[in-house]
Parts: sequence; structure tokens; C-alpha cells
Amino acid sequence: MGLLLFGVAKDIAGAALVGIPETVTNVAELKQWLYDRYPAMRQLSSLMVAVNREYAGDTQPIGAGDEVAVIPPVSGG
Amino acid sequence: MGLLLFGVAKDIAGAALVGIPETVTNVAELKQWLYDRYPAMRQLSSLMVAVNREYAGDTQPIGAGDEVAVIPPVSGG
Amino acid sequence: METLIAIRDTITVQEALDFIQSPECGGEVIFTGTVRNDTRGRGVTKLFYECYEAMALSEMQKIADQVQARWDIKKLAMLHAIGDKYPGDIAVVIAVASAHRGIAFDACEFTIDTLKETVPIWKKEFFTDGGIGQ
Amino acid sequence: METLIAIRDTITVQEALDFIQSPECGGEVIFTGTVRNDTRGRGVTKLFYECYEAMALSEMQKIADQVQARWDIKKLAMLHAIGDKYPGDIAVVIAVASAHRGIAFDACEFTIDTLKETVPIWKKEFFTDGGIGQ
Repeated sequence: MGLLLFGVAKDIAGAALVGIPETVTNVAELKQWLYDRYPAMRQLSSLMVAVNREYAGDTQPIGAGDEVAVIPPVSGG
Repeated sequence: MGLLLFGVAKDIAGAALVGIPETVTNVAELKQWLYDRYPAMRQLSSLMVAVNREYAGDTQPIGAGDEVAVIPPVSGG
Repeated sequence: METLIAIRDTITVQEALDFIQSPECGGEVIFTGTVRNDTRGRGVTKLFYECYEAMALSEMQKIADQVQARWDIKKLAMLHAIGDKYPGDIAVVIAVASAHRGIAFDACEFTIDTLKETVPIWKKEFFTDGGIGQ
Repeated sequence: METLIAIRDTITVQEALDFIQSPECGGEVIFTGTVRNDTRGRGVTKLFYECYEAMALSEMQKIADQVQARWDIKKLAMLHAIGDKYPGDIAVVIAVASAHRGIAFDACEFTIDTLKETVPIWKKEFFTDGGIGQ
């Protein structure tokens, strides 16, 4: 399963797309996995996850067919 | 002494400039003179007077050297 | 605050934008008032705007002075058209530039609201049914 | 409500104005966000904007849906630029047309405020001192 990264999250990971293990089955587990692998992400003022282009809560399941993205604090405008 | 008229006040008077008698010495007297001469002006939702290009209260004196104007409800914008 | 105040036969949004653009400002708010083709359900063929020009310019300057006193606005353009105006024509443009957008919205709305209350400009409405209103 | 939503390398105020102009509307409110030459006293050489385009367009559409639900707005244009932007360049334009100006101000301010909170667009700041921020 692939994970899209943007903005400062992409810079921390050093990649715009990384693979995530199959043990990750929901948003909370994904965040924990990200914090373990990239401790610098704990410093961000917020870290949202989008599943299929929608902001997703911690309990939302994620699976092989989903488009999953890490959304660091936005700064458009 | 001349009196400038604008908008609907000009249409009521049928003139953009009318003479006012010397017996008119302040704004209140001017309004009374206008209402007597042009009763239709009583129908306006407001009737302001400007003396030397400033909105003027009823007690403001007016004399030969002043630029006096009738300001019906404004509708710019 | 730098100010551009004008009453003219024709005004454009572009001249207001050109005046307020500045690399020091991050937020610009522009209000444009255009002639509608209908007033309370009655078709409009044109509007005619007239003004007491010297006093109108003086009252517009007073609004600019109040904006300057209340908010940290860098640039303010306030333009009003006079004469015959047809549906779609621009009658008024207010443009405000500031480093912060919140006060730019506040100052722009204050300016148009106050202009409509205090500036001696009058419009006459010509309706498609032949009537005239003011 | 008619809506124009776009994310592009280059956007102009004029295209937003052209879209919202209509003889049925009397009041148009436009917000433009331009690149400043300074952020908290630090000189800026350029900004770089990137986006998660599909989701950004979807979130912009959600804002338009909220505007339509809350106010009687006839037209809404929401444009965002991406890529390298230099001081004075336009980064965002929001343009709203309505028959009544008060709600046009409210809807325009709501749109830019919400866009800045929810739409997945990110800027990186390049400073004159060589630093980079985001």
C-alpha cells in the first residue's frame, strides 16, 4: 500500500511516496507507524491523514484499494 | 444669496440654483422657507443642508459669503 | 496610507488594482458596484448619476481619514462614476490593500457603507416600463 | 450559484472578474492574495506553492457548496496559483457576485478563511538570507 506525502512531511520522509506495511489497518495505526519511522513528524503542529481525498478520523480503516495521504498543516492562500 | 439644489430637490424646485431671501439667517430658517415654497419637499425621507460643503445643523448661521446646498437623501454606490 | 479618490465619467477596476498593488501588502479586498438590470423586479434601462462634486470629494476624503485612523491599511482607492450608466457598467470601485486580510475586509465594507450614507451622489433610475425613480 | 474553481501555474484577477460579472448582480467582492516581499521582517525572494491537486479541488468544491447553502450568491470564482511565485505575484483570487453587498463580503471572507484552513496547498518560503521556511 502506498502513502502520498506533501509539504514538510515529504521533506521529512525524503520521498513523495512511501510503502506502508500491511499491519497498518486504520488511520491511528498509520500515524503511530509514521511517528515511529519519522520522529520529526511529532514536531508538526498537526498531522492529518486523507483517505480517498477526504480528511479521515483515527478509526477510519485503510486497505489496499485506498488512496492514502499525509496532510501536514496547510498554508495556501 | 444663492442655494444649490441636487437630485430630487432640484426636480421639485425645477432649478439647480435659486435665490434665497435675506431674512433667512440660519439652516432651520432655510428649511422652513423651502418647505413653505416647495411643499413637496416635506415628503422627502430626509433633507440635509450643507454650508460650505459640510453638513450643517439647524442652528448654523448662513450669510452672503456662504456656499449653501440642499442635500436630499443620497443614493450613490 | 496612500489614497486615490476620483469621480469621473468612466472608472475601471484595473486602475484601482494598479494603484493598490504593492509587494508590501499581502491582502487586497475590492468591492465593485455594477448597474443591475432590475430593481425590485422592475426592469432597468439605465441609471443617471449626478454629484455635488466638491463636497462629494471632501466627504470621500473624510472616509479615507476615518479608515486611516481605524485600521493599518496601506492603500485605498475610492472611485465613483457619474453620468449615464447601463446594466453591467461599473458605478463604484473601492479597493483596499493591507498586510492582513481581516482588516482589509472590514475597511472595504466600512468604506462602501459610509459612502452610500454620506457622499452627495444621487442616482436616477430609468425603467423599461418608461417610469423614472430616484 | 455558478462556480469557477481552478488551480493553475498562473491566475489573473481579470478572469475572475470576467466570470462573475453579470447584469443581475449589483455587488462584487474580490479578495486577492499577493506574495509579500517580507514575512515577519525577513526578506522574501520567492514562494513555492504545491498542492494535492485532486483533493484540493474537492475541498474547494466543498467550500463552494457551503457558500451556496448559506448565502444567496450568484457567482463564485476561486483560483489558486502553484509553482514559483515572486513578490507582487498573485497567489489566490476569490471573487463573489451577489445582488446584495453585505453577503458578498461575508461569503468572500468565509471562502478565503476556510480555504486557508482546509485546502491541501502548501507554500515554502525562500528568504533573502538564504533560509527556507514552510
